[in-house]
Amino acid sequence: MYSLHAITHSIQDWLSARLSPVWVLMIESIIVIVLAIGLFAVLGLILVWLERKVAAHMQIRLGPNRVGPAGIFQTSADTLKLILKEGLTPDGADKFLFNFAPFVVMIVAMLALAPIAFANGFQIWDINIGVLYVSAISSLSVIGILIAGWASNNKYSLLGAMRSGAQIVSYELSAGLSILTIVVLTGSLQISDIVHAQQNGWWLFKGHIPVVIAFIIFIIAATAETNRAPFDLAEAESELTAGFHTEYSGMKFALFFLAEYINIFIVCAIGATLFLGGWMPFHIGDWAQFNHVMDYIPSSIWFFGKTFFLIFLIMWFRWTFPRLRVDQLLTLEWKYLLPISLFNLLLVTVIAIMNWHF
Amino acid sequence: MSTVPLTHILFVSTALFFTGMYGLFTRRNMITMLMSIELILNSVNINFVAFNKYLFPQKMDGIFFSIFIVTIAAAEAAVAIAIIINLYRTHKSIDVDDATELKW
Amino acid sequence: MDVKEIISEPQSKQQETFPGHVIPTQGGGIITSTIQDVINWARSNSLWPLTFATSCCGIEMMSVAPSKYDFSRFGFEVARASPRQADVIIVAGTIVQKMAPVLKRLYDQMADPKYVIAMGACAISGGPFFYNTYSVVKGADHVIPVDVYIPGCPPRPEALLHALITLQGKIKSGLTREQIKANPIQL
Amino acid sequence: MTNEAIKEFVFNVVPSATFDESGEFFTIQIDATEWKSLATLLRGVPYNFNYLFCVTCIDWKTHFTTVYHLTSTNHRRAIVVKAKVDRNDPLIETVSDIWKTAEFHEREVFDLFGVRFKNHPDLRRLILTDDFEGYPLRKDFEDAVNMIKL
Amino acid sequence: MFIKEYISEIAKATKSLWTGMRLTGHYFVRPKTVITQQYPDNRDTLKMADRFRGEVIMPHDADNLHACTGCTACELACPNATIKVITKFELTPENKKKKALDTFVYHLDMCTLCGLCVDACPTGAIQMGQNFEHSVYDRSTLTKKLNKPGSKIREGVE
Amino acid sequence: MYTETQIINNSNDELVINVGPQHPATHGVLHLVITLQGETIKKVEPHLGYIHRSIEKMCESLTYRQFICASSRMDYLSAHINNHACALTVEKGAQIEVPQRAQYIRVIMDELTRIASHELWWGAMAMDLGAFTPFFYAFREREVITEIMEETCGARLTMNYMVPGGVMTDIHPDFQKRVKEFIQLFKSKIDEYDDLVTNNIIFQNRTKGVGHLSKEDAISYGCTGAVARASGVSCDIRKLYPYDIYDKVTFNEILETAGDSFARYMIRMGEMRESIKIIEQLIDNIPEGDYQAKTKAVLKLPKGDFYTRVETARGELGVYIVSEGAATPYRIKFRSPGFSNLSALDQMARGGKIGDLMATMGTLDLVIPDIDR
Amino acid sequence: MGAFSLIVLTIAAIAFSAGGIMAGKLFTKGSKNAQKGQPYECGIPTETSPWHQFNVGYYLFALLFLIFDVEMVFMYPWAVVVKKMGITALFEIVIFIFILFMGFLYAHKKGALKWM
Amino acid sequence: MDTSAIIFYAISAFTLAMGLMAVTSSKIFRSAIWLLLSLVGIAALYFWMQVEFIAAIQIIVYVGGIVVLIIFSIFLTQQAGTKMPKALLRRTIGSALAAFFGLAFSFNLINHYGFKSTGSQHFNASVSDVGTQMLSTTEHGYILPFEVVSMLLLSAMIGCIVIAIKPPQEHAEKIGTKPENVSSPEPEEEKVTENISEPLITTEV
Ligand code: SF4
Ligand code: SF4
Ligand code: SF4
Repeated sequence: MYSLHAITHSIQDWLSARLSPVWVLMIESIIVIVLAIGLFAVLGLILVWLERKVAAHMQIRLGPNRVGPAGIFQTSADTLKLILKEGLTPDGADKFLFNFAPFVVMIVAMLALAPIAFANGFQIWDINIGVLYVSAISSLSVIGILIAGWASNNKYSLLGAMRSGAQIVSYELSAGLSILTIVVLTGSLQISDIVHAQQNGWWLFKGHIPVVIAFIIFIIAATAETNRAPFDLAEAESELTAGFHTEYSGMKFALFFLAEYINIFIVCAIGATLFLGGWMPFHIGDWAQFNHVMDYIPSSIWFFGKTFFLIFLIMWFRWTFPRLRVDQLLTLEWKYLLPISLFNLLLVTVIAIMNWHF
Repeated sequence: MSTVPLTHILFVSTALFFTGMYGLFTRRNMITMLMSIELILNSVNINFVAFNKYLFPQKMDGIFFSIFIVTIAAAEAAVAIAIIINLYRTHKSIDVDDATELKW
Repeated sequence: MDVKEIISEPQSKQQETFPGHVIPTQGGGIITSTIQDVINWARSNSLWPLTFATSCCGIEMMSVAPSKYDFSRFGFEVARASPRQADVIIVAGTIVQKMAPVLKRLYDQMADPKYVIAMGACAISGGPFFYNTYSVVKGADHVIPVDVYIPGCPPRPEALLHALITLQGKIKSGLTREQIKANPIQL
Repeated sequence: MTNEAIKEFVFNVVPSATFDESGEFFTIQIDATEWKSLATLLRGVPYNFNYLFCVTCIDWKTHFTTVYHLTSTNHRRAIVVKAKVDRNDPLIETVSDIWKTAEFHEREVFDLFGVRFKNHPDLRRLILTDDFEGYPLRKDFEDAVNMIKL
Repeated sequence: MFIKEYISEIAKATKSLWTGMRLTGHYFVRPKTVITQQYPDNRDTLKMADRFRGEVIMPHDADNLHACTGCTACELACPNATIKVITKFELTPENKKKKALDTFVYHLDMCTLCGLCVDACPTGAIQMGQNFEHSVYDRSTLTKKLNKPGSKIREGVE
Repeated sequence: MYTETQIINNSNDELVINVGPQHPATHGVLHLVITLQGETIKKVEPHLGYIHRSIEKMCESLTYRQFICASSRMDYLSAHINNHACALTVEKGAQIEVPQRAQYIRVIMDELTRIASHELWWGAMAMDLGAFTPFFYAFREREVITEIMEETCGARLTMNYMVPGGVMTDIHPDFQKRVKEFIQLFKSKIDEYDDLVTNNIIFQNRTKGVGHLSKEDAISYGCTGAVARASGVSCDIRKLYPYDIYDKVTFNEILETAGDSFARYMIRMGEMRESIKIIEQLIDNIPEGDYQAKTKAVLKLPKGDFYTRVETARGELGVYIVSEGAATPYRIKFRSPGFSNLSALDQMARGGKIGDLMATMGTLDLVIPDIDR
Repeated sequence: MGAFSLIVLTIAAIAFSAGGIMAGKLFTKGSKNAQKGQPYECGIPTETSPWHQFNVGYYLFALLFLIFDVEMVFMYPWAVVVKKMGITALFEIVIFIFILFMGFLYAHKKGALKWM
Repeated sequence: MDTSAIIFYAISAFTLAMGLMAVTSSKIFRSAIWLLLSLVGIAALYFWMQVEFIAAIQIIVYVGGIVVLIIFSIFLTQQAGTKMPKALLRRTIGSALAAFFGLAFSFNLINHYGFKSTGSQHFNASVSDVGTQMLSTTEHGYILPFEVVSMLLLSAMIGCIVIAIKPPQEHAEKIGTKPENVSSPEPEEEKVTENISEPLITTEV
């Protein structure tokens, strides 16, 4: 079996054999920085392109196809253009905060990458409070939006920021509660533990209907937390022109744009890890032969496959549904999702305690 | 981390505490005063965790205390902000000086 | 100075020192053509329009978006509502006196580089409303500089696509309006 | 309800009114000062002209005529009221309190013709810019700069 | 009962959402339903409807002859004076002065493509052309002279 | 320069924001000044004139043939119906008898236009509410209509097909076949619309009970078209004052009583189906004959005034011509449906949220050049 | 890599963002005009400052969120051990949730969850 | 002085600086942002001390909750862009002196006491330990506070709602209600509306 695990370890061994620990750390840091930035760039390009293609095909059209084969360089051109576009700061804005906000969203998106297991053993930091850490970090993303909305000195921005503030904090609750269902089942917050607990089947299949409900709630909450349609009130185009980033242009805008997609990736990665077993191949109980065949597919492909499947789901939502109104959005959370997920959590607890799951 | 003595952590928390104190004294705006109080509570939290970690590593009471302090801080902030906003609605001001002068 | 001189002079001088094709930039600096080519490639292939439509031509502009014509093939589909993020403003429809300052403001508020397409007879010259009207601006180029003109009332969607390709050609050539006027580029 | 009945009905209130039955609609011609009282009556029982579907004005170079097209959703009969307005001091009473749609239509007439409507709640320019000079739909309107004559 | 209502509400909502998703999903997995015509690539096969009004043209035959008598009927019919017919007096073989077309100025930038001029022309000298690719960088090039240089009126056209 | 937009905030928890003239939801250049308290709308004040093209003044100098051309630029989505109204007025004045064939063609064209217009409305309204895909599905069918139009009339949007006395050219030989094909296509697709939008729970929640307009208000504000019919006011000119051959076809006037955005939505959806019915009745029965009556080269209307009402896709359009006997009208007034419908916007939007305003605006189906003229 | 990775990732994010913005600054010179710095409000000059009091009914949700957020904080340690501790833990949390749910119902009844 | 110490001092300096700016900044929104950064710095301190659980709580509750709430209340109550009035100089100096002397005194005290431990012992506060102790009903269990906390939260919630919800009638008058139907003033109005509701007849055209 081949995995990235071996590669990372061999690099580590190779370095430690030659250099002092400080240097090893330094070089490793640089590797991580380069990888993280690369991942960001590649993910941004691919996800945006994917979204445009998915949208196009749902809308019976072709989507970008003139820049490069099937338009794959379209997003590169867009990025390059955005970088080369003037990034202006309005006169009336709070200049420091205006320029600070994109950094905040970027840092938040980047920090949330830390505990994600991209493949077997390929993880930046297997933090012992893994999922708690991710939900903590993602609760920070609202700050960037609030700062951006406020600092722009624009009414649309401010309204958009306030909307998304209320929205993101509300949906954090049901997202957290559906994460908790899996924590209850596994008894650990650590990502690696959660993945290993699904060795004989993914929680989505092992955990009966309550886990499916939790999964659905998680997807809804993830869509809402990332400000995606049908919950994209923060940038509701037909109401608030471009919402909180109305005044942003050029690279600063691109950073918001990118961070949105990275956040989608992160929540979907977490969703895939919790409910679909992360990099864990598709295993059925102790049916060893089948499991063995599945193991031949590299774990990273499993991980990205599942994540992209969830991302596709979220895109599918976006291109199908109308936008909710702010109060409906909050009603959905407080009247439906929150009570259901609380109740659901108790159900899962009973299942877990009784060991009724497979 | 062995090179950082406990006292240094305590220095930090104390400094933070008095920063909060200073804010509490100088600010006349209720929201900023609330912010100062949060700073003070935080400095206490640091102390709890640090003492627990350095002096009583086999126990966890410091951790628990800080959890409960966070809880209380949250409850306090929620109620305080509800009061502030309500006060603002009636008086159009959240200045403590105004609030004390007016009967409400 | 004559526009032709602007084009010809630095070229002849610099050609000896730089191996590549040399174009003077706006700020006065000089960038070798390869970087400039890449930049122009990116800019020309990622023209995000502002959702700006005043009247009938706007409907034909909308018709370019849907499936049959699908301007997303060119990467134009990221229509932005905010001028800060838009690259090209398609003046689709009549501009009247009351709208002119708004159009000017929108154009001013766009971040550089920015391009303008005047779509339809109205935006070019006032078109059907040229004579005997007291409120129509006789051409958007009285208000803002225009890069590409598409006649028609309204131009068909293909014509708008053609205009966008024309605009791409202009951006790729890297020439300014005056330069093109002086020696028209061939597509 | 016949033209005669309406004639009599109107005649009782506005003795100076003249009538014209040659056109498509039955037309009442009155003077500007009588319009408000007539309008109130037409809106009330028995005719209940509750739907004012067109308000406009014509510049006859010597005077203005404001034209009101009325109909009723009950008996589906349209009548036209033409009120003569002085051209030098165009003033007529508003009917926006009777038909709410008149508010916008009257603003438009004010904007384009300069007819002022007394007691109108919000008589401002609706379409043109506030600093526009003149009233463009008047026949003597001149705008040398923008108006290219063919 | 409250709970029952609550649940049935959720079920109904979910069903309606699923119906919508099924529809978009349906189109997503069927690339055949894509109806996009790829404009610049399909230029060769692109055929406009024959009544399509793209611009006003004045057909000239092989001998560089047109049918315009310079009667200015088109100019009068045009609602916004897009056409300017400049006439001159020519000497006919019989040495009579005859009005003839000198320049047929056509402002494509102003034309509303209404077709009234074509309707009005007594000799059918002008037609609506199907070309629509008129985009230019410079507005002044849109003012066109429709009669070709050196062209003459066809014999027998009155 | 714009003193009218100088807004003074008097109470300090009110916020005044401008929506438009450049705003994706105003479908053009409508400028709304909205006074908000929180996100609740306290007042909506429309400012018009950002596309006021002085058509009425211009028409005073155009002949009766030419001015029809300008009228299709007003409500360009119902260009045919606008032209139809103008042609009818001129015919009424000049007493031209329109051949049967032309009348049939006109009505078919009108109904096709109505479907096309409603399709665009449907897509754009869904877009206002944040759903993008309906827009593309709507245009898929609309493009078919546009193609049919182009084949016969020579243009896609501003056709200028109707002339006093009939229609400009005869229908294209393929016309009937293609229209029938379209009817088949459309019937299968309109159910998709229901799946995608009408039955969608989010959509229903966003439109039901939003932007309510009572029957009395609808009449008093002079609302027409779907807006009035949604409040229970029967006002379909095609039924009440039939013109051309509308009295020979059977169709229902769709009425709802709720008066909210959803009712307006349902009216338009129903109207599309009714239009299909009308076309089905007519398409096979177009009589042979002239498509245009013989008219004089220079049309002149007798002295007097002429008023015609037709039902466009947006409501009642009135064309009022005052003639002094010359070849050009003395005064023309277009009574546009959108103008009156817009005046009721304040009444509808008050007390709602910004999101509700979008639903209300969307279902009002405004075409701004129609309002500004 | 442990907690050190957080610092590394922060640096990466800053480098990425700053790099992009700097590159843009390097290659593009924007033109200046009087309108550019004005806030965009659909093409109409903004009259009042948006930094104005907002009266939006959202804050009540933020208040409630804070309470539930704290509740969630307590539920994480519980969730980790509930499987081990069995029925007692379930019992304890049921009481805990029940008490809070009372508050939730109260809020619902008072109309606090309706948007003002 | 090793890497970890450097990091500690950096974090502390950052936290203190941000805290100081939070209490001195004259723009209230910025002040909130500085507070936020200061709190993030404290969370970083917890990470440094390897009590990740507390760090996460710190971020979730303080940064994601309290600061967001503070920002909301700033939006709601403040002309947030304007500068706050400067505090009286007398008071500023007085507070600064008081704080300074307090600080000096405490420093002295801490220095004097001189805690012995340097944290060499292993300290592990894993979440499961926290959970076990929190839920245990034994002597060292925190089950009672745990349940009491729910009461506290309940009362806080009820308190908030009671304070924040305005009486309904006041509320109705503040938020824009539908205007009264502007009806025509004439007395026949009632009859007219009756007429409207009659079946619509289409005669006499
Ligand atoms: S050019 Fe024609 S279609 Fe375009 S806006 Fe003007 S009148 Fe309308
Ligand atoms: S084109 Fe026809 S109408 Fe025009 S001048 Fe020539 S002959 Fe006359
Ligand atoms: S098509 Fe119409 S606008 Fe164009 S030249 Fe002919 S008459 Fe004039």
